[in-house]
Amino acid sequence: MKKIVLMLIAATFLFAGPAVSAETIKIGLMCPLTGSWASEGKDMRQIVELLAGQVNEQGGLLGKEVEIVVADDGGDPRTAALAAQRLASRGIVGVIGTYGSSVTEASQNIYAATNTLQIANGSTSVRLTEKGLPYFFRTCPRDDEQGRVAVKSMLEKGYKRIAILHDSTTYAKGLAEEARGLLADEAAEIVFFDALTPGEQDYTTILTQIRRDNPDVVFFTGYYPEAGMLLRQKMEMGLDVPFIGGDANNNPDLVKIAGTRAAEGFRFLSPPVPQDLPSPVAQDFLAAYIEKYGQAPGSIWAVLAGDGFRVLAKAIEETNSTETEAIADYLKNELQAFPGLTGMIDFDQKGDRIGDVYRVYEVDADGNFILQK
Amino acid sequence: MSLLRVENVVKFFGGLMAVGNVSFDVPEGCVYGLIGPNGAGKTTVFNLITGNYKLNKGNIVFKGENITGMLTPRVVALGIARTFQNIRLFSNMSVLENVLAGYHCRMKSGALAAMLRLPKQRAEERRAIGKAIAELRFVGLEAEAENLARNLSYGNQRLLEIARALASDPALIILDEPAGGMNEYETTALVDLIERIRARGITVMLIEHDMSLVMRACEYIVVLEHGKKIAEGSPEVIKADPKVIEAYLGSDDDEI
Amino acid sequence: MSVSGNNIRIGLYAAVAVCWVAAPFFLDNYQTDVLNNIAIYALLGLSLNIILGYGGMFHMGHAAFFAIGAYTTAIMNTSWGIPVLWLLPLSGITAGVFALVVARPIIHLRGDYLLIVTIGMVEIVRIALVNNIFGITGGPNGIFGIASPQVFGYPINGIVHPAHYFYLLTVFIAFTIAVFYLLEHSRYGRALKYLCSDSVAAEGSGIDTSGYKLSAFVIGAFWAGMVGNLYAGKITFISPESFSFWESVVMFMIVILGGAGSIPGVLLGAILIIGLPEFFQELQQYRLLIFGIALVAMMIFRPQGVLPPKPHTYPVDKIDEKEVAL
Amino acid sequence: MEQFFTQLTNGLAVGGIYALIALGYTMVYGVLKLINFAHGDLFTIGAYLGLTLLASLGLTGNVGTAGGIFFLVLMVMGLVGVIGILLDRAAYKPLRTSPRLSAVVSALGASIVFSNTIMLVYGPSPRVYPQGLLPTHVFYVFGLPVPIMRIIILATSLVLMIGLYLFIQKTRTGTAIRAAAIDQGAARLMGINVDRVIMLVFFIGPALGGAAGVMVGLHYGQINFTMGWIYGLKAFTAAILGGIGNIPGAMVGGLLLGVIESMGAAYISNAWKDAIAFFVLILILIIRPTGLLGERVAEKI
Repeated sequence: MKKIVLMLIAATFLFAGPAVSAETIKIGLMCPLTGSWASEGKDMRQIVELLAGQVNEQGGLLGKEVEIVVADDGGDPRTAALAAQRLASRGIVGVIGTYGSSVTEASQNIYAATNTLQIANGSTSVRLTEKGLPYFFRTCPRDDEQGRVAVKSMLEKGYKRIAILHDSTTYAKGLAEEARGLLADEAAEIVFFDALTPGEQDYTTILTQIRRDNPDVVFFTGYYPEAGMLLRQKMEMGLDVPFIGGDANNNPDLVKIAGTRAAEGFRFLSPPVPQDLPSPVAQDFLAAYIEKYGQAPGSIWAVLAGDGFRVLAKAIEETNSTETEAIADYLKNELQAFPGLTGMIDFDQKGDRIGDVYRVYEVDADGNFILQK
Repeated sequence: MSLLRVENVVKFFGGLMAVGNVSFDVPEGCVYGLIGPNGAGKTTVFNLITGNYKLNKGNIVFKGENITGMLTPRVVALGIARTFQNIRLFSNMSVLENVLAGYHCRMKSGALAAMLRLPKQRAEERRAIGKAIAELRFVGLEAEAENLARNLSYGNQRLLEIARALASDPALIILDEPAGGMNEYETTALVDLIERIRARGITVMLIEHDMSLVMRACEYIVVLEHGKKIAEGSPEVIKADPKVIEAYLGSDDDEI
Repeated sequence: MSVSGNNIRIGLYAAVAVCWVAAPFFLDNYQTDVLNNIAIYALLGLSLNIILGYGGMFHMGHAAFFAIGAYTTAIMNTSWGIPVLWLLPLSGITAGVFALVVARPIIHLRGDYLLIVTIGMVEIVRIALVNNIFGITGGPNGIFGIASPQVFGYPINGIVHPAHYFYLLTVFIAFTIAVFYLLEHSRYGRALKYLCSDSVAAEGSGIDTSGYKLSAFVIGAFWAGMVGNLYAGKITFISPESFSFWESVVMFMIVILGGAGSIPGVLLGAILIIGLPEFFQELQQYRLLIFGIALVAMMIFRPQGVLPPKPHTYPVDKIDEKEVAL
Repeated sequence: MEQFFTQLTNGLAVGGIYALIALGYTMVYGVLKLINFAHGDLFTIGAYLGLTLLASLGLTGNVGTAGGIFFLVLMVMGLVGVIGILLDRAAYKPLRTSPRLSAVVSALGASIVFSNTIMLVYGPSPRVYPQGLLPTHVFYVFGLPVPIMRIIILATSLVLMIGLYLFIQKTRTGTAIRAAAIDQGAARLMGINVDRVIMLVFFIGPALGGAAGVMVGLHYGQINFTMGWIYGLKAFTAAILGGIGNIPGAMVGGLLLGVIESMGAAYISNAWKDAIAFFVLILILIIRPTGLLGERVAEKI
């Protein structure tokens, strides 16, 4: 037993020390490798490592090799806070990530306190950039913009009776409330507003209620696994109401879960996927990714992490510096119309991405996501 | 005046009547025996007195106070202590700690006093340990104080239960088959112990199958059969009572 | 255990304590923050140990009390600007009162039934927080912008200087260990152990078992509420996700793995359960797998917990012959 | 009214699955008094194994849909049963004489191992069963739509429950299991091979969980590596609600939990659904401390 105690003490001191090496440029990647969002984290890591590999093949950054330091945030705030402390003490230039607004929020304070640059990829909650943190950026758009696009798109279709369904997560409830707020001033009625419990299999209870309230459209702000189940069970129940989803539905697995027949006609909002961008950057990336991993990336959020890496690399090159201050300044003031994997990238003074990023997608009869013009 | 009065007590288990309309008085300062064949309801009567079971009808009066339906800890605090037919010790705790359990209800310090280690609490702890050692000495287990209860011999475990019961300074101690599992030598010592308990002014009630012990130790005996009282009186009277003899002959595993 | 064995044990504890106190000087912020997490969970484990370890009650909902303490602090601090450390007792009291109300009707449930009811309790609390009960919990967003605590006007910022927070937590741990040690070796602690060992015999010895069970719940909850206060002050941002059922499971594992009813055991349990997954960070997606295997292996290796409680010895020889009286 | 009956059938459908998982839970508990927190993950393993077998063996093509599914379920039950026995050997058997809660922690460790192994083997993304295997016919009972799959799931749960009940009550082996459940020491003295009984129980319980996994996969289509935790907790709740260790109790508890959930969601709030279910559970346990069908054992003093 004493041995165990001693081993533990030794182990405590053996955590890999903050070895700051001059040989490489370290970039942190904080992503969920375990827990419910492990699939997002896996894609994020694959994309960022692919891009880092490409940079290194071309001689690295500032003549040094790029090294990606990965920390698992487990998809929960407490683990994320530790992951952030871990990365912040590893001599990194900046950190990419992460997925999930509340997870990002738990890490924000730590990066701010340690003057670490953070480029989040899947954290769309409005308030993250409203705190005035100087070194926080995100490549994803914000929920208020998404809410605007969603409401506009529903009104354009002439829907009057609207059901809003979320899943009680920070992101989904935030988006649902954005949409509800925007709809309050419009000639439409919210006939249903409630939350499902994510992670379950059977949503017939909630669909039965939706049928009773007879909406023209259901706006589901949650994630794709639940959306897939909802679409499938909706069809099985013979409930014929169109669904529109938030940006967390942009994942090909949605169609697999729902089945093509049930998914057909489902519309969702999302930043454009690389497949839909004619730019050579996007096409080259797609080709390289498919060559290395055998399939297109599953999640747009992981691609946005790739964009986070690319703007960071660009900024390091352009400023010839690894100083947080200089890089942040460059990203806010000088970076213009950077050709990203998801379209042009510009940042405003808050660190938010500028421009109409959101597009409307619709699932066609073959299960493909078709960009709506 | 009687210390304990049991009046017309009835107890059902499901549809089965375990105790039917039993009454008796236990005078102060005596050794009082409760006997009867297996399944006669003796232990049930004990459990009713100590509040382990709720009775269906009747009254139990102790020191002039009606204790019917009172919760066990309050009954103990009023001065009735007991031992168990199947020994129930805190087996992973020391012998001393087992005895301290009995003195628990005579102590006052709560959680806060302990956390703050108030002088009063410390003094009380010392007093409690002193009391526990004294009780162990009384039953002859002082040398075992630091042992774990489960490491004691069967007979010593019975003695430890008695010490634990005595530590609560009872007016009435209820012993449920105290000689169970004891050898002849230990049984003789037990009779002596019971006498010394009574000499302390504590009334003793006991259930026992060992008739020689009952006849030696008890001054007054109540006999139960099928939950009903069939006889009571001094050992001589009981020995001569034909109903008692029949009850015991009727069942084949007990002797008188 | 012999006297020399005792001395070795005390020496070992002292050595570990010295290492613990000195550790931040040799560690970076991340490593210190791992220790802070261990400290928080050690405190939670110690508070759960009162209920689960001494009292033997199957309680798998301790995160509910932790959450109530943290939210009390967060709400009072962000709404009225009351300094975090002033809210320490209030956070404990809120959690304690909640425990008193909730535990009273369920306290008589046995074993597994109590287990599922406490699981239900922590889930109900989490769902209430998510649904922004009374409009004060911030829903799924939680509450952010909680101030760092101040000691004599000196701010203790758990994010910028994990080492500062480390010493705040260490002081609280030392206090907790001392107080709980005294509690364990008192009439009160014994009563809990009696009812854990054999509740019928405890009742028969005059111990009001349901009263003690209830008060154990209240004390454990009070302490967990205070830890919630320290947690909120450390992380400055709380959301319902931090208080899920899984957090209760983690606390439960700390107590049982370390050794139910043993203060050193619980402390070691916190080091193992919270420290090991961090130690396996390099293994990335394999880390929880390895952790799970380690957990099973440790239970098989030491079924009673890694450091089960030692029987307490009483100062029998220090009792004067005069005091030995019937 | 139509709404009410539709929600009732919704609840019964979910409850049927809870009941099936709860049967395995309660079976293991009955004999070993062990809360097998890894049971939910055995259910997940069943779902994933079912998918693998379905894809690799082309069962439904060779022997027709109904026969194929029947064989699939049998094979998965066998495999998960064996995994159950191995789990017992590795994680529980060494803890037989230890405090009960030690085994609970070991079970939690096993649960972590299982779910993370599934994640590493099958990847973290949800997986999907092939569609169109199952009949989608919908019956109309008094004008209310009742999909045939719901009837099949309920019927399967019921048949397995009755079968298990008869097996336990009427066969020699069942008697041995009951004896071991009451007193292992005494059962051993009566010449019952308790180790064999435990092995059998650890085969049947997980096998039932595995069967539930395949049924969930077939019916709902989507499976993921974390689903066992939620289902396991629900099944544990159901088993307690009915009185843990009691086979009809698991069935009643499962169905009732499903109905409580759907009624609570429908008539009070979806967002509060689980809280309502737990609240009702707590109320029931306050009134009946050993669950609905659990026996109150008066302690002999």
